[in-house]
Amino acid sequence: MITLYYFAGLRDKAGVDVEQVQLTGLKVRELLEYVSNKYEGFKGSLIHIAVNEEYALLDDIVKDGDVVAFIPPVSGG
Amino acid sequence: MITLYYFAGLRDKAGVDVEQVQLTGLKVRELLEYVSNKYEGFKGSLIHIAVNEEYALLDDIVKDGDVVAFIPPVSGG
Amino acid sequence: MKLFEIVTDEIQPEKYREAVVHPGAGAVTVFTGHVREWTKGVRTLYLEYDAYVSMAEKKMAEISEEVQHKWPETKIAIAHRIGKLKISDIAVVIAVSSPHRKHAYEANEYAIERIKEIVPIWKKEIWENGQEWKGDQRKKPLLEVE
Amino acid sequence: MKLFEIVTDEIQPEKYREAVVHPGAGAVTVFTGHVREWTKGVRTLYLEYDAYVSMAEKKMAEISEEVQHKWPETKIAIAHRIGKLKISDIAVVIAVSSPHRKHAYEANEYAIERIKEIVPIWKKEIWENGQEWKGDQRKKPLLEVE
Repeated sequence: MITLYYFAGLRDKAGVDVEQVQLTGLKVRELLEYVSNKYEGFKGSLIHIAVNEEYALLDDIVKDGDVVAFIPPVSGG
Repeated sequence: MITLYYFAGLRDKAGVDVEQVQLTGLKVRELLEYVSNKYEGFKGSLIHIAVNEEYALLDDIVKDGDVVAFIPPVSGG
Repeated sequence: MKLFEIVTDEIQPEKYREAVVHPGAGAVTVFTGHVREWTKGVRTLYLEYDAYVSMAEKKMAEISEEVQHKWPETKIAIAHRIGKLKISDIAVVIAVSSPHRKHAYEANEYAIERIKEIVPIWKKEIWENGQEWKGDQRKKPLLEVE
Repeated sequence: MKLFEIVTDEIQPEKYREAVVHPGAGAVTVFTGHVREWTKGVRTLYLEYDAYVSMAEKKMAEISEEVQHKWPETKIAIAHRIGKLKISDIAVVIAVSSPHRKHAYEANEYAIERIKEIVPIWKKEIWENGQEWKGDQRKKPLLEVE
């Protein structure tokens, strides 16, 4: 089980801010493909992925219990 | 009649903070010589002169009613 | 108080300045970022900020570590407000103390640049005729889904 | 309030920040210069500042004009405290607002440099075993009496 968070514009597109899914052992790249197929508007978006509050690489593996956040370009300040 | 102001270390050396003297038509340079002869410790000091709250040049003329300030190197901030 | 925090109430800059003052600090710079009414000819009514709060606070603490590595004698505090902000409200405050002023300016400017790069906070601009989540599309190491 | 002033009471930085905030200001930098306990290994007990008050306020207003000439969209307020100041007390505050942050940093740093050059204010350092009026002996256009 992993937890997925969506923020800002991606939350609007997903229609949810958090969900839990039964997917582990996937690469970040595969998880991104999964949510991009699931939710309209993710394709073509610029997205960062954070795993357990750290920016992740596309080839990182997501383990059971991980918290994954989908992060559009930040605009704080 | 002109008014002379002394500040910081120059005030300590002059022993006064303000005085009025009957000297007009002098150049700033001459006025500086006058006070340097009058007060011990002025010679060898770095001094700015302000006339009516503006930094003056050595050849500027001091007129009746002017306010002249003897200004050691500033150290605000 | 937390030196790196996401807040929902009005930001009081003095609190952060006081948090970084110490007997060795000769200079303090406090930067505040405010909601501006006009941006490129478009009038903003108000802003809404969202954040990934726990990660944002962690990233702000990381920026502090970067700053202290580059300018070892500085001390820094950062807060960012989220929720609905009106014109002139403070969105972000950065306080940096240093023995000497040059580093206080440099470190502060560095911190705001880094906040805009790596801290997961988002701004939505609300105008008279619409709204939009802002985000610098030119920035690099994002993934693009094809 | 006066935007350029010599004061004798404790400086409240917020007052100056608020004086420069306006709907077009997206960034404000507030610099405060504090009394530092140690300078080059010598422990300061307290400081005393003196000023040629009327001329000092005039020179601070001139610095504002210089700043607005160089960075036309900025707004600036400056105060310097005189009298006896203890460790960590604020001696000077400079608040600069600007539509964009870069100018707010640059203009603020420019202002403190100019204050240290042209504003008739003097600092006396009081240590455990003595005291001295400070003044940068290296600075240029002073007259030297021979």
